[in-house]
Amino acid sequence: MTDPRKPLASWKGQDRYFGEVLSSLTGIFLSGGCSWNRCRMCGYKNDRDTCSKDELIDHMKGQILWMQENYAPDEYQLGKIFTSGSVFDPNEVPLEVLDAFGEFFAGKPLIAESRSEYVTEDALSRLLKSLDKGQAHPLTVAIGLETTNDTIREKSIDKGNTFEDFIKAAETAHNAGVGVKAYLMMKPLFLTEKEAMEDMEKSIREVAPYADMISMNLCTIQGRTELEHYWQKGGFRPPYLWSAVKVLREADVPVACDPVGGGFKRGPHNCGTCDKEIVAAINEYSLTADKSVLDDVWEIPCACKKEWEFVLTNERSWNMPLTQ
Amino acid sequence: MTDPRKPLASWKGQDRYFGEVLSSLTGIFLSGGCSWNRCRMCGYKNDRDTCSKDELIDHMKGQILWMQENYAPDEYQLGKIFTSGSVFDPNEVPLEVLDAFGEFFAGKPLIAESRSEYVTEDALSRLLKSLDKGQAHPLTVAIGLETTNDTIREKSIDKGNTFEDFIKAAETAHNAGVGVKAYLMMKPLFLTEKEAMEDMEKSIREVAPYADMISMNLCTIQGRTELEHYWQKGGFRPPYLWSAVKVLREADVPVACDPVGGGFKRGPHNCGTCDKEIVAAINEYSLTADKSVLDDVWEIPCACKKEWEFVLTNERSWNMPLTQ
Amino acid sequence: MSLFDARKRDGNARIGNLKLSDEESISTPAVIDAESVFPSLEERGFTNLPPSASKAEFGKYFVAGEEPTAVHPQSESVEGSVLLFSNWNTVISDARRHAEYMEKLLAVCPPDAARYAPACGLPSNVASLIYLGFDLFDYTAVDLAAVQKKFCTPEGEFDASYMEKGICDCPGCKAGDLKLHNRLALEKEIALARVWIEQGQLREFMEMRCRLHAEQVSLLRHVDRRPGFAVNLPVVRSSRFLANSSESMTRAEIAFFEDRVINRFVPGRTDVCVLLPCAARKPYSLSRSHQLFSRVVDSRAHEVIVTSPLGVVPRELELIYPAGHYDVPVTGYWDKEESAILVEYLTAYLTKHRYDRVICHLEGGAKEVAKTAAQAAGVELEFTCNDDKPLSPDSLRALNNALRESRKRRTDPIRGTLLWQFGELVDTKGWLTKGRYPNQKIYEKKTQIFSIDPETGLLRPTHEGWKYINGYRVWISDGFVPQGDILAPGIADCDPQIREGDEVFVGGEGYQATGKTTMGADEMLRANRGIAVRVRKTNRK
Amino acid sequence: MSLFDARKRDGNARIGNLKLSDEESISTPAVIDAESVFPSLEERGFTNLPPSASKAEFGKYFVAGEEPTAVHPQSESVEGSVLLFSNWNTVISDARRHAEYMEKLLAVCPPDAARYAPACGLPSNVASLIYLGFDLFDYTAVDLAAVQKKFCTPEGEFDASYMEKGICDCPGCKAGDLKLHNRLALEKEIALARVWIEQGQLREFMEMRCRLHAEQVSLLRHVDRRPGFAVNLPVVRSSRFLANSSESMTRAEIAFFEDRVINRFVPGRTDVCVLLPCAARKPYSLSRSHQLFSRVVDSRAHEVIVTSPLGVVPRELELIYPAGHYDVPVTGYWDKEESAILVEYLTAYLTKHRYDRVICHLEGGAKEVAKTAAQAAGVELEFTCNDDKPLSPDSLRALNNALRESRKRRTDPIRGTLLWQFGELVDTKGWLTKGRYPNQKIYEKKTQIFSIDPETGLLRPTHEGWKYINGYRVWISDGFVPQGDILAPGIADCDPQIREGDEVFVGGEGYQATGKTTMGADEMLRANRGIAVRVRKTNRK
Repeated sequence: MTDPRKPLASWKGQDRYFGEVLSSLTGIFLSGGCSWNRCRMCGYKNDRDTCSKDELIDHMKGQILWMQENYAPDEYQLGKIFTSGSVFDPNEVPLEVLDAFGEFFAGKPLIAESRSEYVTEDALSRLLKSLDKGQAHPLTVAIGLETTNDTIREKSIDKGNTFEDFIKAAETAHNAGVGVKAYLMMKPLFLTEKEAMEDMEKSIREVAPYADMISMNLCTIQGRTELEHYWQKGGFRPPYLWSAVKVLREADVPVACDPVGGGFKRGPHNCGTCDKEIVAAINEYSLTADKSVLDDVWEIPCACKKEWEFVLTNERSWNMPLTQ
Repeated sequence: MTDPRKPLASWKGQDRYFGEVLSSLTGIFLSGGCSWNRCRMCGYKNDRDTCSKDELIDHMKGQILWMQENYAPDEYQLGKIFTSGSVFDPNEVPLEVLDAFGEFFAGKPLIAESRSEYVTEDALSRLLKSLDKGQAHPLTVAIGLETTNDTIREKSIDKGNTFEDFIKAAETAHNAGVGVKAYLMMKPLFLTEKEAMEDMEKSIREVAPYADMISMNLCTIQGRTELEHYWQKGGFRPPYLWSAVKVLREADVPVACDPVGGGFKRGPHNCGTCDKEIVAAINEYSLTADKSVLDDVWEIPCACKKEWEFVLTNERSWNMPLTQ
Repeated sequence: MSLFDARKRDGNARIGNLKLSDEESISTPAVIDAESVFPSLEERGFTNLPPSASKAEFGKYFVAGEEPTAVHPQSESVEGSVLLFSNWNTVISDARRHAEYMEKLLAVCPPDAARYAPACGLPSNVASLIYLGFDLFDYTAVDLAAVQKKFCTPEGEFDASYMEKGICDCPGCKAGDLKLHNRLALEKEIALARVWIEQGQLREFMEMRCRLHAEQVSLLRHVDRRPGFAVNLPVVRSSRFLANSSESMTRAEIAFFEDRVINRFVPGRTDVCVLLPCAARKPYSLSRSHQLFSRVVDSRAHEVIVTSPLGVVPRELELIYPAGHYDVPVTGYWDKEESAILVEYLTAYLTKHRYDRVICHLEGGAKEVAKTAAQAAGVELEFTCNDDKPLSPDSLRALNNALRESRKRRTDPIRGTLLWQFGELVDTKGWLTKGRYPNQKIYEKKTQIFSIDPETGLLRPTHEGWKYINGYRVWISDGFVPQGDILAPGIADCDPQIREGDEVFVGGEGYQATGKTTMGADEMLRANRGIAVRVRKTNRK
Repeated sequence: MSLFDARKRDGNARIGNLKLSDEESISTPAVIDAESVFPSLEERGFTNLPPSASKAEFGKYFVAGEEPTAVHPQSESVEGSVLLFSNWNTVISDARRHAEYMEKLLAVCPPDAARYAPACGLPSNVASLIYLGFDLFDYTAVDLAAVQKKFCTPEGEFDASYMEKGICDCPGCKAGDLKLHNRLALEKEIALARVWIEQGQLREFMEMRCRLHAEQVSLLRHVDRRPGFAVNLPVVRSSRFLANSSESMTRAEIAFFEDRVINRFVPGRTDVCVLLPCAARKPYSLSRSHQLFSRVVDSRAHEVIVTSPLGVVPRELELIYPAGHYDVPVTGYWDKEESAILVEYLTAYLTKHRYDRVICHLEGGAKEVAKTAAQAAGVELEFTCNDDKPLSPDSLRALNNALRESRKRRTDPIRGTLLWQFGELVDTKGWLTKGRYPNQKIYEKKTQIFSIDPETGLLRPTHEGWKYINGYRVWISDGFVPQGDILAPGIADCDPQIREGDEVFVGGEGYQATGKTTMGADEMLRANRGIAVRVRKTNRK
């Protein structure tokens, strides 16, 4: 049993934020749990603190306290909070806790994740109240749009909301002086490599006008998910790193990407030989937005590139995945 | 148990005798048994009447009586007697019996089979005494020379005598006014098809000066013989009928041949398709010495002729037999 | 719209004809370029639904499409002439699931539809896919292998460098063209599998081909345990039955034969039975040993042969496939699994058919099997072969002695075969058998009523012979007048127990015919194309 | 005079080099034109003596000749570099005789002589002949087949019309030249068999190839029953062991492995043993299930895996061939013959190694095997898997509870492997194992004494490590100073238990080396050619 007064995970790192590279502190907090909780690839379904509201407030404040005790304010310039759900869902994260988050990160820019339906004027202003000490871009809301294609989002992810919902939430945020970061997902279930890649290209183009930052997630297989079930039966292959590189290189806007699990069979991977080098390049590009590092790895003469090209050309809805 | 007072077999037929076609009566008589009794392909090893001499005389005379009772003298012009050994071996065929044979066939020409060592002046004159009533060629002794090659005869047949023995016996016979019929054997054990065929060609050439008639036996597999043992283990194949036809066609003298078991797997055979026709032609040629019947079957367009040619070209002492 | 019909079957495998247009036909099994043959496939984007998807997902997201019609393990009714087994390439490595899905789908797919396995076919697995019932393949898997620098052979996928090892001399290898080699290797393997279908021995080929791939061995074993795969087996064959592996024991043909020996066949006498060993030569009675046995038994007992892998073969049925056709490696050792299966058959036989006396003239493994089975069946055996040499003078003498008091009564293969083949107990008294065994004709007085098919052992009834048989009827639709053979669409109804290869009587308005089926009852009723009965003799009224 | 030496062995099969002259060599297995290669063959007319000839006939008429030297089943001593197995074409259809003759002759033939089977080689049988130990073939049988209008393939001989069926696209088929096709088919099959020798998997190939020919299946079974054929097997291999047929159970490799598990190996503790199921992943301990088991057992018992087809694998030996290499089709069913063989191994193991307690954490077939074996060995089992799910929380809890009072004691694979590999019981206290499993090195204080060969599971002793081992010595002839690898003619003596693949210590005058053998003791002592030991490290004194 995990300690409910300790965050699920936390780490320090670097992030690109409105064009600047900042040192960051990321916290993954155990909350009341995502209200939707149906996404096919989501592995956080069981990460929910099923207790009374008072206890939840107590637990979550405990987690914030733990963060305060373990990280000094001068160690980082940017805060990032995730609850595996929506920071702005008051059932998941009681308002008292939202206030505590604001107080913890007060004066620093903060990125907070939420489903679009919880991005309301009230919720944003509540957090800004404690957080905003006049710093630039005090708050950015990170929304898992996944794709701009509603049909794909429904079938492949079962996300339960629309691109229109996202656009509305972005408007709300921008109106409140809050930034918008869009999370897109490369290759959810039921898509060929090419369908997935083209969907991502289109999504980046379509979301760019509404988002201050775009982050591309490469689908990975988390334990005890529907995705894992299909994957175990051979029905899914995570995206090739080649696809990720291609999308990033050809995107008209800078897109961040952290290839979690990159090079492992459960994560985005190529053949095993060239993976490490490509993952490093993607990470570097995410921070620097310097495409030359992508151009370099694009030319790696790895044999698996031919396999990837074959898959792009030949994979169909009815014969996929062609590789594992 | 066979009745010792009845010949083992008897039949009427036609035979070529000194250039003339005669109706014949053949008798196979149970005798005291071949004194040699070692030939590898001989199936008569167990056909021996193991009793006292007096009983033997009684039994054999009984067989002659049986013949007299079953065949009228005007039914045949030529007699042929075989004992699966030597008619002139007094231990096998007591002199009293020899006399009875002479009396039975008196006035008709007779062919009697014997190993060469028993072809003595005494024996021949004893038989002639009762047999010779002034008829032409009253007696011909049939000797199983098998081959003129002593080495082959020793290894492949284990016959226990030599070509020189045969020549001496033939001289003895001719000196006594007795004809000589040489039995040759095509393809005894341990010979390739080609070795066997060439041995036969040479034997015919070499024996011709000493023999009035030549008969070619095609090796067949008789029960409970050494030959059968080897055959059952794949070590022997009876000669092809093609080989027989070739030898007969190319011989400079007429050679008789009765392809016993022809077309069966234990006898001389080709592929099963062309066998019947060839056996008939050989039989006809044996009687008529008319080579045109052989020329006709030689041209049968049977696919197995190519197989036979292949065997002639490729069969060796160390890879034989190539076919079954 | 394309049309498919099967021209030759071997279990679930077929040689078929896929008519794409008036001009173009493909003889299957074959490789197709699916998207050029079926352009509508290009409109199937975003339709992926993995075979493991649940009923609910299937209901929501499955798209069957027009041609080819996609099928999914959740499919409950399927129509169309060409069936796309979507994403089957993700199923084939899991033998258990593969067998389970396939059994289910074979039952719901129209029999006159070609089954297409996309991106599956490799030289190393295509024989097993054909055996399972697939007709169409594509180059995707071999082309992918070429891209991955894999050299494909029937034995497996190897490093591309194996092209230099002299194991292939195809035009691809000559040109150093891996992709061409891989494609040709696939085509050749399909052609080879086709040859084995023609021979009626695809099973034998499969029992060989599977050996280097655990999942194929596993597949074979799973298939043998699922009755759905046996539905389309012919009643008999004329080919040899090669029992060269332990899996030969579990062939459905054996269970089918024995089921009828136990449940349809009834011995003509129950006073005394003698259990005899088998012979390499088939039918047994042409062997030297059985001629000896029969001479000694001299019609004084019912002769029953105990043999591996068949179990029990009453003398009357020795000609019927696979009794008259099997060939088995002889080592003198009957293994424990083998013995256990045979014990089951013999126990069932002795339990069902109670003899007053059962004489065991067996040795070795067969004797052990008989002992165990007799005990299980509660039968006491009398032993006449005590030196383990059934042909020894001692053994034959003992057998003769044991039958001293037994009365003679000729075994009647016709009666036995009528039981086995038609489940019909007929009084054959006065019938005459003419001709040299096994090429025989059966007469009642001067009327020929049956002939024996020496290749399969079945009886071929004449019109007169059919009077003795109740079932095995095929009924032509009213108003349909067959010209020559009977086509499936013209059939109104038929006896459901009819299998491919059965002798049947065809009846209809003003029409009667005798013939032999080329498909089973299920296919006759469901298929809209193809010859169902090859007519031998017609009787127009 | 030609010279032959084997370059790579797979049991009795070899890839060899036949040096005909300074200019010409043939890599075997190969087809030769015997009479052009060995002109003296033309002088062997009238020398036929069938293989079934008696000792007396053999004494009188056998002609060995010069080169190739003829051999006969009656031969008792044989010399020469090329051996002519005269008239072997008449033997190969009789599996029993074939195995009997071959076993006898392999023992008397010089190991460094090529074995020529005249007029035998067909695409359908040549793999089995190579498996049996033949190196040289000729075109006689395929040419004869061509004359007989037979189309030769690895699957058998078919009617010439099969050339039109698209199953081959060789230059012979393209040209309609049956003879050329048949010759090429033979050459390709030999090349393919060679590939499987290179892979160390000719057995696997043979288990496949035999399936369409009863006499080859029979041969395989007879060979497995004759110990002479196992003499030349390597001690271990690095290849996978594919257990895809019932005959895999009787491979000599399994009996060899188990013999050492039972008779050389000694468990490090005898208080408590837990019998565990196997895992598909090898070595087992890398599998998820075994990581769970080991976590629960927590060094409180000796872990012993019960598995098919191996029988018993103590945890310490899980890396050793074939324990770390086998792959088996899983259906969940253990057949009766299989089970009986496994029961024998487990019974012997439990009888030889008496534990105070034996916990059975098995299900299904393995559990049944354990029950039967325990009863036979007089051992009482404790059952901890009562839901037939060894990984269920209940079962794991029961297992944990059963070990509650047991003391922890680490299993020592080094000690176990030293026993299995060298029959040497060594006190390993204080030894250190470094590196990530299975790529490990073993140190005594700071001195490396062994490394593990992760491909075979064997220990590779350093010079220092050899101090712990008494046997497995190879002695160089006096005055012979090896340059690089050790050649057979330079060997004066060696430990007779040495097999191909064994780690050995080479000693001689002023010479010491560690290395791995490429031939067994018998061949080392008898061969006059070829590398016997690949030297790893030399220590010149």
